[in-house]
Amino acid sequence: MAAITLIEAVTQALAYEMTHDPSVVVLGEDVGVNGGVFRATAGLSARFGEWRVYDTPLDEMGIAGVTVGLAAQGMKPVAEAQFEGFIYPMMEQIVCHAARMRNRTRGRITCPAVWRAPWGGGIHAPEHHSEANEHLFTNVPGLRVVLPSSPARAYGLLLAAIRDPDPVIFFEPKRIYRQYKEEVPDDGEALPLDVCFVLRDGSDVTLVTWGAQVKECLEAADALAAEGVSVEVIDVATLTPLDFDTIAESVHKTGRCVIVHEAPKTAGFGAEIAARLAEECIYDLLAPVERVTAYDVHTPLYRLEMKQMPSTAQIVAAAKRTLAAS
Amino acid sequence: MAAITLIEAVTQALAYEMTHDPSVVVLGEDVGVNGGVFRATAGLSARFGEWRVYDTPLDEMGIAGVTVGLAAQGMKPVAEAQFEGFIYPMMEQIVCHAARMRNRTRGRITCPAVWRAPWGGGIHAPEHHSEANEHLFTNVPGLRVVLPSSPARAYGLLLAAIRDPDPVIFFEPKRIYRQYKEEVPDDGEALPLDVCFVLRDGSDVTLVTWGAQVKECLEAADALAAEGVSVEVIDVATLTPLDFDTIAESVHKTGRCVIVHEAPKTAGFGAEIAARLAEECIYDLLAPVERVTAYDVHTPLYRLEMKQMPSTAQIVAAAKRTLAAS
Amino acid sequence: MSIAASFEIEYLQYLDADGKLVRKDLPEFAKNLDHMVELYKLMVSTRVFDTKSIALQRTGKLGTYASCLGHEAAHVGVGSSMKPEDVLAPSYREYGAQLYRGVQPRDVYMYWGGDERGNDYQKEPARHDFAWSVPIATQCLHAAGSALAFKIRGEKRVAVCMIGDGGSSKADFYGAINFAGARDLPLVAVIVNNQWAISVPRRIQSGAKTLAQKGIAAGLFCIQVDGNDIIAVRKAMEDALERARSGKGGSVLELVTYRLGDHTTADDARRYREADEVKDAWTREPIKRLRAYLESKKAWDEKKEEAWKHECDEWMDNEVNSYLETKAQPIEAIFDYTFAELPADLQKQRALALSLEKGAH
Amino acid sequence: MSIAASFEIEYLQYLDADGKLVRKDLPEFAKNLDHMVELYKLMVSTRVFDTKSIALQRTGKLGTYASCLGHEAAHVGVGSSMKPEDVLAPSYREYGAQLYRGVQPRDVYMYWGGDERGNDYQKEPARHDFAWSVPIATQCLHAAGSALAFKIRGEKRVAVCMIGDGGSSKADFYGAINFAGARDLPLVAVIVNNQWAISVPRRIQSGAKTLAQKGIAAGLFCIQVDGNDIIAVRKAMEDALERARSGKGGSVLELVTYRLGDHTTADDARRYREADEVKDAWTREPIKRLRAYLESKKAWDEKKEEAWKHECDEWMDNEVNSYLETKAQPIEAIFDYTFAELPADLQKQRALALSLEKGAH
Ligand SMILES: Cc1ncc(C[n+]2csc(CCOP(=O)(O)OP(=O)(O)O)c2C)c(N)n1
Ligand SMILES: Cc1ncc(C[n+]2csc(CCOP(=O)(O)OP(=O)(O)O)c2C)c(N)n1
Ligand SMILES: [Mg+2]
Ligand SMILES: [Mg+2]
Repeated sequence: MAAITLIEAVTQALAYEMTHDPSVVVLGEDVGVNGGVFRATAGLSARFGEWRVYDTPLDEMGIAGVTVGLAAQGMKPVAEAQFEGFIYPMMEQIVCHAARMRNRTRGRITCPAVWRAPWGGGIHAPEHHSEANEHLFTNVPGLRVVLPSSPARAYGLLLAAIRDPDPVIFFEPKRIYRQYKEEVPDDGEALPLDVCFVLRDGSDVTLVTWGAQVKECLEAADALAAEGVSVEVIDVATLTPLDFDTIAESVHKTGRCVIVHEAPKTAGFGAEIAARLAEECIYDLLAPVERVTAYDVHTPLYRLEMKQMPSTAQIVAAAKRTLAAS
Repeated sequence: MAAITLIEAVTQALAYEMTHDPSVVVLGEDVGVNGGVFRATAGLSARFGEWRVYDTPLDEMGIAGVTVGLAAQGMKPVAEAQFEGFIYPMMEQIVCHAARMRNRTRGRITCPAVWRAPWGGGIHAPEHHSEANEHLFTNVPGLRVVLPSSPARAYGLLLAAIRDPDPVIFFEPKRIYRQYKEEVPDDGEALPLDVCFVLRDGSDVTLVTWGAQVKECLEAADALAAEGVSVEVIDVATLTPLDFDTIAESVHKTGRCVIVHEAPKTAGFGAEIAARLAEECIYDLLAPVERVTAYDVHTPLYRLEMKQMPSTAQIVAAAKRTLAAS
Repeated sequence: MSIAASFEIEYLQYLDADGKLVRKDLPEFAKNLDHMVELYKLMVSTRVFDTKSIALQRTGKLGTYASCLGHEAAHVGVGSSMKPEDVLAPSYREYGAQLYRGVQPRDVYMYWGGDERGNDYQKEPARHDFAWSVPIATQCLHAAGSALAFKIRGEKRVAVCMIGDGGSSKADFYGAINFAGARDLPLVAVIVNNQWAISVPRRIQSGAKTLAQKGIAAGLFCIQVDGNDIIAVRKAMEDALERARSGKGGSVLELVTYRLGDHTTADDARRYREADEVKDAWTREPIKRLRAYLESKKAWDEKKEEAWKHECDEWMDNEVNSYLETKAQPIEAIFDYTFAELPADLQKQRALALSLEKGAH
Repeated sequence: MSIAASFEIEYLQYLDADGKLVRKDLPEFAKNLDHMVELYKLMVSTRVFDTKSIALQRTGKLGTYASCLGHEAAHVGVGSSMKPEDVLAPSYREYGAQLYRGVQPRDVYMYWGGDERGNDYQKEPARHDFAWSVPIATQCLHAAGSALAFKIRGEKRVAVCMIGDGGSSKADFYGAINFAGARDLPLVAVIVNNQWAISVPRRIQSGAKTLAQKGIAAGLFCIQVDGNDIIAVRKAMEDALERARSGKGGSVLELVTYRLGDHTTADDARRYREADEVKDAWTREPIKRLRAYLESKKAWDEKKEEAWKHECDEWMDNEVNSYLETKAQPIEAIFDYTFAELPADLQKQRALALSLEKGAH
């Protein structure tokens, strides 16, 4: 078993599920012969043919609606938005149909579809190719929003997303697509969509994050450990429906929480977590809840892009502020 | 000067600004001869002609993009989405272009446009006609999100929105379109877009809300006053960019905060306000921050719709919980 | 001059406004007078149903309702041409098509009466059809997706979407026909051109001479049909379905008709259109002409008309009663269809809602 | 059979692949050989520019870059036909059109070099043109909106949008032509059909025989043009602009050309297309044929070619240097164009960013 990258884990999960479930189809722009602009569907067209790995016309609204139609007919479509920045024309179908089909019809018609999209910044890409816009979908009932942060979690969570009887938005942090490899057995084992993953146990402060920032948070935890601070790191992974219990338990223990995300601060999903802490855990809090995020500005073009991305140093500093608080 | 309703105040503001600024144009479905499905543009077509009160083809994506084009050419377009539930196809243009035109071109091209939409539930309307989806736009840099809650504020804030050199989303709480009348002088006086409005002073607990729920919050304040509780009521009005200072000052005084909104709870804009409190005012808080909101479900069709709407009783109960807290 | 491509849009009509045949080549189905009577009866019952619905709304027993007055030939023509295994993706007023496929009037009442159970059609083939689609044109893509599913699975089924003249301006309509054209998906897109999109007239909705020609943009077969002539509608549909079923690709049909009523009960069309135009349109309405035709063939008469209308009245009264007797759903219903399995957070909210509900009673 | 509408799509070509005239009715502008030389020179400089850009990218001095190799006639043809007061809404590779209107190569480098100032075109008329538009087809609506502004203000100006074969599948393209058709807005929508949308070939992008015919859906004038023949492109554009300017409505032009390079420098076209196809396309490329034509008219020769290429090299080196010498914007720049006036909250964030910046240095 060779070690694989996060993007290869995506491919492996797609191939596994397509092999075992003939109703799984992949569709999107350039997913066919080209294997996707990031190679997420590389080799699938040759294995499963041009109808199950379907190159669509260039029309995101169309892709989204056709995906709903496929799902309503009992297929399990996995649609790709080429970049998260091109997902907006898909929103009407996702919000008004995918997320409400079951509810609208009292369960008569459902929408077991997945929308995948490379997500987030940090690869020196052109405009609209580096957004972190997961918040858009987190206020939509009936939808799951999932963001893996390692090859193993990409594999297990994508399998779960495809098998889930309801629609799932699956954002893939492109900055860490090829960051490192790990062994991911191709055993078809899904991971749960209703838990946060505690990546590191600690007792002094809790770092809560998702996606590519898991990297910076783990680095920050190491740096803090070197100074004798014990840091718990939680990868939320499935943003909605949120497993708040795991976060609450951790903060109950540490009394301090720093939330880290790539999206702009205002009304980013970090706000929801901080709000829950203010509602449900206020007596556990020994310090203000900190959010380390992008500023409330547009992702700059790449020359200044990293100035907008939360850094390990900022996370360390925020954690220390919580420790310095009364 | 006759007293007017909120919707009449919208019409009055549009007419005022169209009279005084020839670059203001109104566009949307049925805004012309029909005067809009809610009569917001009643009479404007007859006064200003079919080119300045422009009936568009039925295509929200088109309306949004044409609006950006108009604005880029120095017009001041006020586009209507017939209902907030039909705004999704507008998002790509609003997020990817309107909100970033100035930034993208370093100020060379700007987008002084307004998108109006009737917003929220409570009028027994069909599916997709009763959503509260303001959160969608609150994580978008470069955009203002405004929600008036009285005839006078509708007039003054809409004037400000049209005159603002940047794009504004202007949601109109349709439940209170015709709830009551007040005298609104047609004097062209705009209200500021960077402040929350303190509608009622109080010292025991702060209610923070926007849109139609202002009504329930004021009722709750009355009910609580009868029991000797002094309630401060804040109408946020402009959600983003947020005037957090007004809220912080109030909570500094009261130590207790209940946030009330019609949108589903998770990742609604209430989360941002609670998060800011947890970050910046934690030492002022004498009780957990409460959110009284819709549940995380789809707006039910109208037979059950009001079961999902925060009620005065729920607000009172939440305020009392904060008072009972240590 | 070198010509890269050329196109013709046919206009199809069999019965003129007076119910006279204008062509000799009557299609097979139309030679069967029993069947024509069956179609006529459904057109009449659709109108009786519609009248009843408006009355219900006016008396406060129904929410906003979208009438189908004047569309009976277009709607019944589409519904009756489809095979059970085909799939219909309607917008919101095509009751004539849906009743043919097993949607019950009580479902329609439930839906416009603010109860999601109206979308839970109980009878086949409607049970596998899409529910009403309020966001204009979005249903066209559901049909295209269904057509793709049929193609992938090698099923000989066709997906049909119905859309208005206004709706054919919206992006998704174009997306659907473009998807279908690019890979010959079995899609039939039916534009019901009733001349108005709420208050916006056909004239400023599109600069195209016919709406049928929109299909040229996607390389589909296109035809314009007298939408008040059920023979023409049915014939154009049968041909389009057959082409799609046999792998020859999709079609765009424009059914030219007229919205004789207000847009919905929330609308007042007198604000924006001339009474004369409506009066004139009544001379071309679909039921009168089919009746004239059937009477000329001795297949129908006043007595049958009376009897059938009476039967329809009873049918609709029964449906109305069933609707009015249906109790509202319990509060749990607003939670229980959000996900297949209720997530933990929602379980808590559901419990809270239940407790508030108990407190309130 | 009654015909409701019929259409013909003309194919326009003057110069064949060998640079021979295939029509006698040479347009006025083409009789002016000095002007034809001017166009030729811009086509060549565009290619020199393009080669330089790719080299910059390959040596790590530029981010992802979208080449225009093979599109020179289409792009220069469009740019040169427009009046200064017209407005161009390009997508992302139409440098030939933009250079004609005053965009500088250094702007292009800045943009693909990750600096927003590349969009801040300094020279008229480019200064009032739209910036590059990455979200496919969205710019078509900006052009339609501009056209509406011109119409409202009674200005005799035309808005031109450029879009790819793939992009013409996207909803906004249809929305733009539909808006234009409904009210005769002065819009010219130019589809640059280079046969590929990244890896998706024209064949499965659309079932339409020509992409020009998409305009029929909106009632616009449509024409298919040899996009490698600058005379044809320029002529079709002049006619379309004149129709639009004089209130006769919009047009859709399909310029048939070929993307000779990869989609962008991030793409490897060998994965999905045959070398033979590309080889074959080279025989029809636009520069060779115009040169052959000009040489046959004694308006151009090898010496002039050498001299001009040398001049272009110097020009581009100068532009490259200007680009490479430009320092990155200060951190404040990521805040200062978000709003006309910085809101209080953002002022705080800006101060924080500045302090972090200082701490880092
Ligand atoms: C996306 C969207 N925008 C706006 C509306 C509001 N609306 C409902 S029906 C309608 C007009 C539809 O006209 P047409 O497509 O001609 O169909 P008809 O009602 O005439 O059958 C509009 C604008 C909507 N339901 N969905
Ligand atoms: C809305 C959107 N979807 C996807 C992309 C990614 N993308 C960039 S270029 C391209 C293909 C465009 O093909 P075409 O329109 O033919 O133009 P060409 O690149 O050939 O000039 C795609 C899919 C995008 N930029 N925007
Ligand atoms: Mg209509
Ligand atoms: Mg192309």
